[in-house]
Amino acid sequence: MDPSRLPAFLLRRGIKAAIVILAIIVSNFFLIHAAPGDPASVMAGQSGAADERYLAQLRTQFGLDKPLLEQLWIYVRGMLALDLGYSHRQQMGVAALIWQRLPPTLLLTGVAFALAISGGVTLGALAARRVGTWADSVITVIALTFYATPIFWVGLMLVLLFSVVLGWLPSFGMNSVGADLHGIAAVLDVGRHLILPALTLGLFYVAVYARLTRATMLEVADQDFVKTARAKGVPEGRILRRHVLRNALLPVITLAGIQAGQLIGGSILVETVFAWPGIGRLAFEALLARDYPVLLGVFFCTSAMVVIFNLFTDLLYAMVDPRVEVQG
Amino acid sequence: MSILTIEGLTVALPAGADRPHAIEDVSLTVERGEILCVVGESGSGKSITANAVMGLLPKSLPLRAGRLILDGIDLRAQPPEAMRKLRGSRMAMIFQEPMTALNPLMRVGDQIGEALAVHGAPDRGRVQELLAAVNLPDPVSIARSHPFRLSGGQRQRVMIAMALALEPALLIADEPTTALDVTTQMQILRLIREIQQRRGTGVLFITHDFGVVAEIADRVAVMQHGRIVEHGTAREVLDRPQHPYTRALIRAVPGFPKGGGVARAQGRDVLRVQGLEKTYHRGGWFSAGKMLRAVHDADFSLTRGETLGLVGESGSGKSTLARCVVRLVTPEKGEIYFDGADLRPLSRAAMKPFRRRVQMIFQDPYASLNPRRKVGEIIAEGPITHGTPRAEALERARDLLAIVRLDPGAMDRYPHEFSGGQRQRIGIARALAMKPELLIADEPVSALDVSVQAEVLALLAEIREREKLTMLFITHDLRVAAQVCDRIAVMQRGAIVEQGPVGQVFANPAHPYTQQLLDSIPGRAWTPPDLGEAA
Amino acid sequence: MGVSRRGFTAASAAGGVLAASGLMRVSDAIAQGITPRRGGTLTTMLTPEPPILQIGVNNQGPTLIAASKIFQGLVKFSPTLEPLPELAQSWTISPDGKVYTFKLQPNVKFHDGTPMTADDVVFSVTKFHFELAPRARAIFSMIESAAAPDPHTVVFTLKQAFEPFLLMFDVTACAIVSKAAFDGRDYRQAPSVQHPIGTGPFRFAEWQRGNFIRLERFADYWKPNQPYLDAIIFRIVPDSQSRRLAMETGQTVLAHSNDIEPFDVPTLQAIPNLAVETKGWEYFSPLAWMEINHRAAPLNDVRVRRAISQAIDRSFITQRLWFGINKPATSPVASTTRFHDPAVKLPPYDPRAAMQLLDAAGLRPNAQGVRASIKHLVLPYGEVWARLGEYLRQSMRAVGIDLVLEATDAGSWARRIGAWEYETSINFVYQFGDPTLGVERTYVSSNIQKVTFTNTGGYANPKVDELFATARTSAAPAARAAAFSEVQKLLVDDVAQVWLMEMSFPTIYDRKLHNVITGGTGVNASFDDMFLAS
Amino acid sequence: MTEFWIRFARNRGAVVGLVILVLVAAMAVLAPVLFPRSPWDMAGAPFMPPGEMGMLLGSDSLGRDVAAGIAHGARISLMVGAVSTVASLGIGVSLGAIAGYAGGWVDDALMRFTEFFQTIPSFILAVLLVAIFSPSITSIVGAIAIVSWPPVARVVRAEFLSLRGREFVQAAECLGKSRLAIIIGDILPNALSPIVVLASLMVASAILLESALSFLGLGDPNLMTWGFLIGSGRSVIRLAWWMSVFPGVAIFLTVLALNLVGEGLSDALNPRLARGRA
Repeated sequence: MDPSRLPAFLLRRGIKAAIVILAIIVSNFFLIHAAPGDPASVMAGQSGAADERYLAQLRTQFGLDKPLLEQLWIYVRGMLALDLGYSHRQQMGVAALIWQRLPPTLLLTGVAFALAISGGVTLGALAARRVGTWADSVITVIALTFYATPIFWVGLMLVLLFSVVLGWLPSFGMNSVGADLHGIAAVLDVGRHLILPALTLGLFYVAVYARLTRATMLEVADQDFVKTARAKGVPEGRILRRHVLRNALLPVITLAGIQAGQLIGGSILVETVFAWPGIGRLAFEALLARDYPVLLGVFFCTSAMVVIFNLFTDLLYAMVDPRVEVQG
Repeated sequence: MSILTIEGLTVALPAGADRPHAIEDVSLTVERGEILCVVGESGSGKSITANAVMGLLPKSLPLRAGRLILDGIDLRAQPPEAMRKLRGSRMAMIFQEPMTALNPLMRVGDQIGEALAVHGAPDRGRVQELLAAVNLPDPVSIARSHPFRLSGGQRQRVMIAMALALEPALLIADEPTTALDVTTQMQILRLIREIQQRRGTGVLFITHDFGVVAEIADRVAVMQHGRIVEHGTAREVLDRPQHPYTRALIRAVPGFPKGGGVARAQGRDVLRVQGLEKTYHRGGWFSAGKMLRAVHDADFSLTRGETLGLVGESGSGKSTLARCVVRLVTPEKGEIYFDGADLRPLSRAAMKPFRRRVQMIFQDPYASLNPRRKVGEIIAEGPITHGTPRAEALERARDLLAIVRLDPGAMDRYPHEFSGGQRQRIGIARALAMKPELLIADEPVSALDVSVQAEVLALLAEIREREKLTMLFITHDLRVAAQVCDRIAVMQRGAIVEQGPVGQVFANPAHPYTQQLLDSIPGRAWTPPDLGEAA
Repeated sequence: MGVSRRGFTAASAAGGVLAASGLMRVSDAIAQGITPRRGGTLTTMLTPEPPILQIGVNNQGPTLIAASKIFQGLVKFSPTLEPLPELAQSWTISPDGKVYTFKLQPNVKFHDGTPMTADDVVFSVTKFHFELAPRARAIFSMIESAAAPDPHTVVFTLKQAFEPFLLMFDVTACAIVSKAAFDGRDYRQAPSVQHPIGTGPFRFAEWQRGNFIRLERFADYWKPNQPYLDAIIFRIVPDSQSRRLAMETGQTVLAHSNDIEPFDVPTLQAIPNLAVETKGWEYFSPLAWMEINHRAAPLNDVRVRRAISQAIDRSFITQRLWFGINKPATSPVASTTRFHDPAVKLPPYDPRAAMQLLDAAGLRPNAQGVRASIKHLVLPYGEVWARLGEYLRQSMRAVGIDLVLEATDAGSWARRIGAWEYETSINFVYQFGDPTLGVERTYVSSNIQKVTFTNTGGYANPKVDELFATARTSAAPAARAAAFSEVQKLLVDDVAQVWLMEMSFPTIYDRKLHNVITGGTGVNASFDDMFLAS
Repeated sequence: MTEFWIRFARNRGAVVGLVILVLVAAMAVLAPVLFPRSPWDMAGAPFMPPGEMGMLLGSDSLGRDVAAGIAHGARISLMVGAVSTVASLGIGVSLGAIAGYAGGWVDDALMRFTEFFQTIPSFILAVLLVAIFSPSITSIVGAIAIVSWPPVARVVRAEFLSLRGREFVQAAECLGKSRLAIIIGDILPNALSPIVVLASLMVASAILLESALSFLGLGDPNLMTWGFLIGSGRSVIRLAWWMSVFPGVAIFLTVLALNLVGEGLSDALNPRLARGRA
């Protein structure tokens, strides 16, 4: 892509993304309010004692006594000013809540994603290079195994093995609280906690990418330009790297763009199993507590991230594949 | 000494193929500074011969016997790494499809540079030199371009530049011009000829087109079913073919019209197209679109019983024009009078009665038949849609199969069980089933081998005669147009630049573009000998 | 089955007289030859994560557990629910039972350094909790006047005698907050809601949501040399298996309340360095029952309710599902609650009798053996409750009732119970030590409200209403006991609810940890005397 | 058709997959015969290891037969997979077909709509939908269908876009066939192979999705599913490994089989390979 067209492209995409996200906000608003129960009744249910005055107080405080459309208008107006609202249940701004919980999720999904792509592409490339051999079969079987096993179950097995039996890694949490670690020690500490959840979340996608890479590499290997390279005497290894793999990565990038966003949704399970203080659990707990502003905020946030990921992939794709005219 | 000697080469086919060997006992020599054309129809084994030389045969096609000597080196004795070093440096190859033969993600300069680099040759401006040597304008910016920015002809030049990078002794060209337009083809042929003469390279040139053979070959080898059936100098083989297969192939090459020729039929217009315009826009809601004027200034008319040939290169708009007439494409402007009624503004429903009367034959025999339907249904489907009882339509389909000379047993078979020529006959039968008045044939023979092409053209001529059909015949092949059409309309960039009776247009082209097209017909200087009717 | 390592000294005198200080229990430990050690961090858990830590604004279980280290009440309770001094040094009750005079501890400071005075107590009782907490509101509305004659004396005058009044003054019911932090503001949105300020031994330090809450030692705590611990960390671990692993691997040293699923308790109990305790829930005494909506046929027929009750094998539930942590219920009043009448018994488990009752009620089995179909809203509070739903379905099926389970999440459950949109469900309700405080609300017709934890089942019996009213207004414990005995009999006859079990929760801790359960509110204590032996 | 089977049978993995799938289906069909009692029945003592008290795969925390649960669970799990796939195919194929065939603004609008659904992380949306409509088999199947259709729509649209320009479709237009006849009679049959392959994978992921929802406590409490078994067994895995391992294996085998069959179908239906044989 011509770099000079980047600003215009970003603007166009920005406008489009804003429209999609606005639509998501509005429809989510109605969807969430369609859920039975409201934050007041949940709080009443949890506090062990309640009366009607208590409920009315809470509803007034939460703004739930206003007509639904007015609530929507208040919310959308806030969103336009980039105000994600306020969680009365937690007495905190939604933005602050999300800001606390987003980095762990990004760290987890980012590492899992990097693992999935690097591991998947490597395995897939190996399998494709040795297609039909035992190595190919082994990789295919491993990939299928990860693909077919429920993610929370994998997590449980990993914990059993590495935390309980071997005692190598912590079984939950993001860091050793209270150990008062600093600098490199703190980073290593988080790293140790990160291994199991990232592996659990990543393994499924390793399988996905391994299979995709293998298939596309085999397909690309059949194409004319590979024959051209061979005819001009390019060594096999170089053909694989420079000609086959690069072209085979295009569909991988496309899929990665779609999945990067979905990974955040998938992290709910992993965050639950590993007590990872991320946004997926925040959403799940907000859903159970009917904490509308938080839930909407998370939806907004994850949708925005999907949009950003898609944009990023499109740009990446355009960088790798010169044929692509990035479409606004 | 010969650059390349092939002796008794035999390549096996996998078990279950229709014959045991892809090629059998093939012996050839290519001398320094000469062009050897290997000619034959698809499946004759000519490409396998070329790939065997390069050592690029897939594992499923093992080399069983024979010797391959390149410039004194016994290729079969070379280990894979040595073969790799020979490829690109001592022998090089260019392929048929310039659109897919280059890595889409690499700049063309880098791809040529890679050919140099893997053989340890420094670049230092050599890439641009090579690009200049194949007559590409502005080598600097071409080198920086990705393949998709280049036209087919430019890409084929890049391929040639890449093949020539290390000045190989042998150049193998596998149908290098088949995918190109006629004017580009001529340029490439001349380029190969020129470079070969300048450098004394030996060229093994594979083609199916006797026109190309006549244009370029020093010597010719004819292949059929994996064997060489005839070889000799170009003059001998072209003018005095001995083997019945060679004779059949040459007989099938369409000749030029002998006389001036006049319009055959006179009567009222069946079709009159006026002021038609079709523009394609690209782009979405927010981006500025691109515009392509596919058709404009393309008025013509067709008289009853007449055949009008619409000729031009790819992208000239001839197919779009034809599709406008059958309303597969909706033009923005103009009138399409069919039998006095303007078809352009008609709704889908209002168009339906006219569908019976105007039918189309498509180019690609593989893509034009629904692979999931039986042949009988494909043919009967049109009449059934228009209310003919099913049994009656199927009965008529059976008759039509006989008319297009296919076995009635074909009714219950699927298209993929038929060869390209047979499929094209099915396509013709499907069009005829509607008893159309106007038949639009869009490059109906361009995907077929030359012998099959001749048969299909003969069939079309016969049917046209019998059913008194009016026909709009679209082709890029001027030889074919000359054989089939009464009048010719030449299209360029969406406009008809010249039209008139065939003889007149061929003999006295009025427009420079027409002249250019005529000049580009390969082997124009060669008139196929009169070999009489087939035995 | 809970193994109590050591007994408690019944140190407290009868209500209304000065009692020994909290130091008693430390000396208790010393008596065992273990000297309290200063230092160390308690790493425990909190499930689920509370939304905020300000008692009053939020009164969920986890909030109370974490905030009871930050805040304190005027009193705390012994295991037998006798009030013991906390912020109140002593108290007296006038003979007519209407005037309560509290003498406050001197030198108590809030975490912001300001002293706690009688004004703060009056504010907390008559303004803060009265405004925010429905439970406090119901009781404190009986206060006619509240006065602070000097900074260390508070006098409450009631409109009428109210015998269980003192039960409303522990930290979970009426934590003392700083007047300065709240007065004149919207209590729910005051800055100190996010950063709670109390008088407890630990002050709020850090909260990484979804990860942990950290409390640190309050240096100016009013008890000298206490607390012993440097800090308390509550880790948020949403998955029960991870919590169990955390205990097994020593990543946490204390688990309580819902942290550990009942079926994991036997395994943990087998680990030598872990102790399991089921005491410490006497004040709350949650009683679980199958919540019956009396408006839905055929549940409006007492024979059907009794049949349901007799079709359930309560010992199966307590043994197989709760592994002996809970006890079968015998009465609407838990055996740990005051005025429990041991003479009252539920009809025994007898499916055959249940079927006869159903026959008598006119519910005959159809071709599939089904007499009636009843919906059951499963309590969405974790695995074991789902199992309970499944068990109930099978038990009911055995007597010909088709119990159709309805799954729901916590939000929907609360709404549907509150809106009476259910036929049966499961509920468990705290009793707060006295039937007037925690039992009456479920059965009196005046409390039929569209709010959870009221009489949502719609049970109404004028006799019951009357007896509860008598017990509420009577100042004499004996008179109250009589009324409550009568009520228990009536409720059991009517099968007002299908009581299932008296609940407790396992407290599991590393044996290094001392003074874990010391009173009737268990882990809701201030932990000022807890220490980690080296 | 026989040719198709020959091509399919050439893929050994696909045949194995098909055999597993047939066995699982047989188990589902025969469940009431094999285990006549309700899978919820407390048939024996709780936490019995496999083989004891006549329970092949052991018993669970309430003494229910795990083997009976797996057999009866197969019915529901396969049904959830199949029904939700059919439903999402219904949505995806119709929208994709309309978008791909009509092109222009219709395509644009429908694709924006699809994008909208793809922008919300699908698992979160599924959880939300199930919670809102309260967990029941209908809401679970519906939620799975709603989050699964966008890829179908995209694939179908892409197929339609490419097939729409094919000459046999143009020929059908020239014959005057109606739009619906062309979409259903000409284009759809040729777009079928990627749809079939996708469908086999969607059944697999629907089974996994249901188990994940069950894991979060959002399953239908009245229906025995594999997800329920794992969800309930997961928490006691160290007490009774058989409770979650066997249903886990059942899911694994079924999903694996579906994948293998999908791959076999993809090979056998691949038009390139098919044409190569002509």
